[in-house]
Amino acid sequence: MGTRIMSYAEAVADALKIEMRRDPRVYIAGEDVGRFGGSFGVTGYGVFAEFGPERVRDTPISETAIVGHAVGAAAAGLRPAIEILFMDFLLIAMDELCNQAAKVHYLFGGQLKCPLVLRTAVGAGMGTAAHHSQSLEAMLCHTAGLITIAPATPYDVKGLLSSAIRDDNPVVFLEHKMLYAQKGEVPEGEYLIPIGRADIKREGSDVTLVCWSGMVRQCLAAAEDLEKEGISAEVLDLRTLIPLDKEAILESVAKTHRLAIVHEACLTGGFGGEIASIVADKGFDLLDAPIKRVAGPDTPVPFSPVLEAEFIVKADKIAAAVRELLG
Amino acid sequence: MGTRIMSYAEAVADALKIEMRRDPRVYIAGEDVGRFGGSFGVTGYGVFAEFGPERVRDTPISETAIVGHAVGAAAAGLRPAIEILFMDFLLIAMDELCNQAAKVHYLFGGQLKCPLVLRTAVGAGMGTAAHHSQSLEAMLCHTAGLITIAPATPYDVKGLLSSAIRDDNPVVFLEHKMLYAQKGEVPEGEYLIPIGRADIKREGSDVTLVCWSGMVRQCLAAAEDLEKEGISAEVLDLRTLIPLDKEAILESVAKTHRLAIVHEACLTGGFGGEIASIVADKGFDLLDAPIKRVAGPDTPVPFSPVLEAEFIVKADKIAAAVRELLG
Amino acid sequence: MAVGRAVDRETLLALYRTMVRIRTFEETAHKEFLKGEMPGFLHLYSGEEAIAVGVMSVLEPDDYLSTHHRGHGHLIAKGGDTKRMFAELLGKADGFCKGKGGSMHIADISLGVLGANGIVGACVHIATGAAFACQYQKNGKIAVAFLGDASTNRGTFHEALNLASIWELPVVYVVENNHYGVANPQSEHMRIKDIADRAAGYGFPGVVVDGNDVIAVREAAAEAVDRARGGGGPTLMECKTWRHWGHFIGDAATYRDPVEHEAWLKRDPLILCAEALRSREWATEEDLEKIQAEADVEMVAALEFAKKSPYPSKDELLTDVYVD
Amino acid sequence: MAVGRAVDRETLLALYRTMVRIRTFEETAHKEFLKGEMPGFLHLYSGEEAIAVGVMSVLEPDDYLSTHHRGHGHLIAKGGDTKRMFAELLGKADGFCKGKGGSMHIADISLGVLGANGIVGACVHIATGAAFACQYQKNGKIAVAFLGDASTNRGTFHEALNLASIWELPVVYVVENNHYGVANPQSEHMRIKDIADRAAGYGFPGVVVDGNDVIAVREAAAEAVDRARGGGGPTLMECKTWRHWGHFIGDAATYRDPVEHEAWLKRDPLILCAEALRSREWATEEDLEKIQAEADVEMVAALEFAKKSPYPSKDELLTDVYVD
Ligand SMILES: Cc1ncc(C[n+]2csc(CCOP(=O)(O)OP(=O)(O)O)c2C)c(N)n1
Ligand SMILES: Cc1ncc(C[n+]2csc(CCOP(=O)(O)OP(=O)(O)O)c2C)c(N)n1
Ligand SMILES: [Mg+2]
Ligand SMILES: [Mg+2]
Repeated sequence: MGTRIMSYAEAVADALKIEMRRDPRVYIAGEDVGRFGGSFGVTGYGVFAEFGPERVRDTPISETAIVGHAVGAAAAGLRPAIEILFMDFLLIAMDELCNQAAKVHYLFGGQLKCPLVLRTAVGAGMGTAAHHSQSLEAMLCHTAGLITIAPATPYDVKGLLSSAIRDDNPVVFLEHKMLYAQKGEVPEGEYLIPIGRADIKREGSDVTLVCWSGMVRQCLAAAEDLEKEGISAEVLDLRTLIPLDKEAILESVAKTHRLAIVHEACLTGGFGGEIASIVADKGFDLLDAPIKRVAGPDTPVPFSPVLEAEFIVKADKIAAAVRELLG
Repeated sequence: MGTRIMSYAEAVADALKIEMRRDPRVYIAGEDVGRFGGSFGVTGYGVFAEFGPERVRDTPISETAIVGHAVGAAAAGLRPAIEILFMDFLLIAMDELCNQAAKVHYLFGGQLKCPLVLRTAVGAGMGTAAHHSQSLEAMLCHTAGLITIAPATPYDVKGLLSSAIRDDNPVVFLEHKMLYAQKGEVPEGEYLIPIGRADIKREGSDVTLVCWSGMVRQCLAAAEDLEKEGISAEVLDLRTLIPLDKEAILESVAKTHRLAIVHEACLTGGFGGEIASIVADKGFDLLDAPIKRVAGPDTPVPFSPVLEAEFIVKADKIAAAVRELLG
Repeated sequence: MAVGRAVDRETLLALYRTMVRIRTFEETAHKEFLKGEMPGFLHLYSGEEAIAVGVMSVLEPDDYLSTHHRGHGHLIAKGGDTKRMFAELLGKADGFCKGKGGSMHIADISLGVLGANGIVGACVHIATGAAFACQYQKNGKIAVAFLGDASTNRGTFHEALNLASIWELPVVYVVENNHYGVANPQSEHMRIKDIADRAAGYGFPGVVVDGNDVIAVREAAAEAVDRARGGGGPTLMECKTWRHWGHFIGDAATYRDPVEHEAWLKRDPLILCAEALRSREWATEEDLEKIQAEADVEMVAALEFAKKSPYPSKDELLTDVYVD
Repeated sequence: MAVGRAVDRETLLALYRTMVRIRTFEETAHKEFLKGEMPGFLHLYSGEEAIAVGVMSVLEPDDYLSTHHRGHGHLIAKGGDTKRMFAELLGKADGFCKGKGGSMHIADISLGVLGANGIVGACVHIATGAAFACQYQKNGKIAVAFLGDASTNRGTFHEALNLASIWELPVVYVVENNHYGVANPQSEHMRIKDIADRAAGYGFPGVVVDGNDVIAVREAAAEAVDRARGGGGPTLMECKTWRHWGHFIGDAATYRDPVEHEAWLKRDPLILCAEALRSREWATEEDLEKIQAEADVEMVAALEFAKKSPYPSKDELLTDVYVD
């Protein structure tokens, strides 16, 4: 089979279809995922058409039931692929996700598995304000028992979603809403990208930019700008946040001796802190400069287009931080 | 007025009584806080007796209503002091706390204030397993708009709770359940401890131990042990996590040049990451050694006494990390 | 204070005028959105005007309300300034929220409007809490929550209504049953016909109202409001209605039955109210046209104002996070 | 497969025996807890045995159930090994959860028991999801949730029951109404008398049952189980009962009316069942004493086993976090 240019949204749908064909235990449940095709159109790319209402199930507006029922369904032998429309709404179901899905395997001494995938849309950029724009991955990454994945390209999103659905652990799968329309080359058939493996999206030697999800594009743009100034930035896309590819981070820093971590989420308490801490401990002797974090401000996401644009980390801010590191 | 020896639980009750006498807008709501006196006995120390069921209100088991109604009550002029019994249950009301309480001031362009205090019990040590033992402060600290306080002594808990109740922002007030019975000298009348100010609980010159809540005792014990080996550890009790007293941390590191951060919560994604990141950026040149984090393992809290004891960070682990830093 | 229930000429004309103003506001926003001038989501209240207007006609000026993502109508009915509303919809500095909230978070706190809300089901707790504050302060005020049919499946609905019942709070829950969540019809999101029946689970009254008949809404609301203010506790008021457009602008609503849709359009609350005015001989065609013309003038000017309003300064990103 | 409803001698003796075993388990744990030998919280099922036993008597061995913090009785009634249960309560390696869960998370997944749960209201979703898995897999199984009166005020109850109704799931919700949350009486946590009435909000049947009469519970459960298995969807079954002790051991339950308490003690489900056996002349005093004596022997041995079981090795702290 060859490759095809498809959007990130289509790539998600492609993985869903492949996995649902492969394993009858996989089903989808969420708000308006059925005939409507999903609010971001994902299940509209042939998923509902192929699998119908038995396997692509509309739910009421009941986020705790979406996540909570999936724990029971997984315990009784299914492999739910559930959807929480906007990640902001996941705050409603944190108990079901973090106290139940993440913990049942441990709580019951390994008797129970909870193989579920929770897909949800993250990020700002659509003018949808503070309740429809957040990037809350840091909260999930603090929950032992959960896997958290945040792909940045159509290729990665398909291969990682297949892996996520086949994994026996609960996985939160973060799709950035500003990436849904982004296109890229994607193999047509099935392929798996291993969970927990970072990917160097651009090689470089002067500084490491660690990033994920929507920020990969911004880091690549910054790296291009910096190249013009003779600065060679390595862009390391984590892809998976938990389990974290510490080796890849430390290897890159061993090469560049400088580290900036870039995330869209608010700075304070963001997952950048974890990465910085690991390097400030295990990679302390590798560092030639302080560790910088380039992140969203500590504010809710504002509605007004001028304020939202200011909220979202862009290439210029990243480049400025790198210059500071090298200056 | 003089001072009195009282327990941490009594000190909490003392602050509640003082603030409720002072301001009729302050009321308490939570599960079994009324005649029963609260599951940790706090409102039983004369709070219900003095203020009765109108101001000390039992609620149904409805965590979203406890937090959610408080946002509306605060918006309409009251100052709710609500209680979520165990912090683990706060995961149920994260939407009400993080999407509503924390954001309404910003969302509505400053039109609305949301002065509420949410008291909740954190920490392991009672054999109550994974749903009654967590320390989830890192999730709160990633939410702009919230203040997070985690006092370690009867003196601090009283003075900070008074300040919290008088603050016009939503405050999460973390009481460690293994501290409730701990006694200490407490001034009898009203006094305020400023929010956002760390406290050096023990001076030292070789290493800084940053800690809060239940870990302050462990750090003090470790410092004592280390002293016997000629190592002088400074114990910096943050007391408030957000806003974070960065100056105090950097000042201490400027003196000791070595930093270990100690928390009971799971390591990965814990608030220690934030502190390490700040020092790895702003205090990079002050450091003579890597930054260490001594924290809970990345597991749910287990029930079995032998496993729970292993889960909780103790003085010996802290001392070992310090020796590594100095070795 | 009980409100007179009789609808005289002046009252009905005022109700009609407010409904027309809401419709005109919405359709002006609609056009602007289609031009690409408005960021974010736009959920229009067109077709549901009788509910906000009927309920608000029996509230006191300082009563509280909270609402959901479809909240423009409630703010206008409570007295909101359409200039500042358009400014908010455009993310401008003169918006009620300085442009920080937008359509889904529009609010004028000084009018007791505790905000539209981006989280479906959040307003139920907020109104309940505000009602508690009224009871606690014994200030004679009450609170109203406006919420959708599909939102009544959220746990917040259950927890809030139970708390209000236990505490006997002065609150009215107004369900705007437009028969759909986004694309999910009521028959597929719950197995009961009348949402009002859910009140029985909490031990307080539930009533079904024709939500397109402003007089019927007003009468039912008067009863519920009197009960709340008189210490009789909460009421669940289900108003059956229909949205004229898709869930948000951009949704073509192909999931709806066109025959059913047409039938509902004939029961447009503006048409029904106009007929009520005509049949009572309380208004001539001219009167009605004049009301529409005035609304048109208002909305043109309001939109103009909003367009001229500056964007907030970039520094505003960092303000209003904490109260100092 | 419909279960015969007639209660013959053998069946009733078996029900009685299981109830006695649960009671004896609980009172053995009670004593052990008072000696300070058991960590954590201990919520005893004493007084509520007829519910677990009556319901389980009409379940198939591979049906699912999920329960709450007061979950020992359900596991015993489903066939749980009391040796491994005591081991779990003591945090020992032979416990069902290797000591990681304790009383509040006791579970034998191989019996379809998807666990006790420390989060009040969590079991409702879990049973609902398990019921969905049964329906989806068309395997003829069903699921049952056991929950408390006070837990029905949580939003999870509302969301789960509504979902089960929409999807017509094979599930039975068994409310063990012991009239209190912790210290909060039902009259103060809801304004309705019969929790079964809440089913009307979801459009499926709700029934009230004498939860201390094991035969009544069995009959009502048979109907609900048959409905679920036959594709008739969910049932809400409210069993009125009373806990003999405080909420947990250590709670003296001074908030209860002693007269009411005494009256309920007279309706102890064991007493009622023993009387039913006697009045039918299906058991002599000796038979009954023998059943108790056997339970005593079992529990002494089980506790002994648990005490001798080793603690888990410290390495177990880090296992079972992820499936490899
Ligand atoms: C908690 C939550 N879940 C989902 C959404 C997405 N969403 C926004 S409006 C809506 C449908 C609401 O339906 P209803 O309550 O009937 O109100 P209507 O739009 O019909 O007025 C959904 C699913 C949301 N904003 N919040
Ligand atoms: C979500 C949550 N809130 C509160 C608690 C604390 N808690 C444990 S049991 C209980 C009372 C439960 O009452 P009910 O549901 O009637 O069950 P019962 O104990 O009477 O069997 C409470 C409040 C909890 N464990 N989980
Ligand atoms: Mg609707
Ligand atoms: Mg109970």
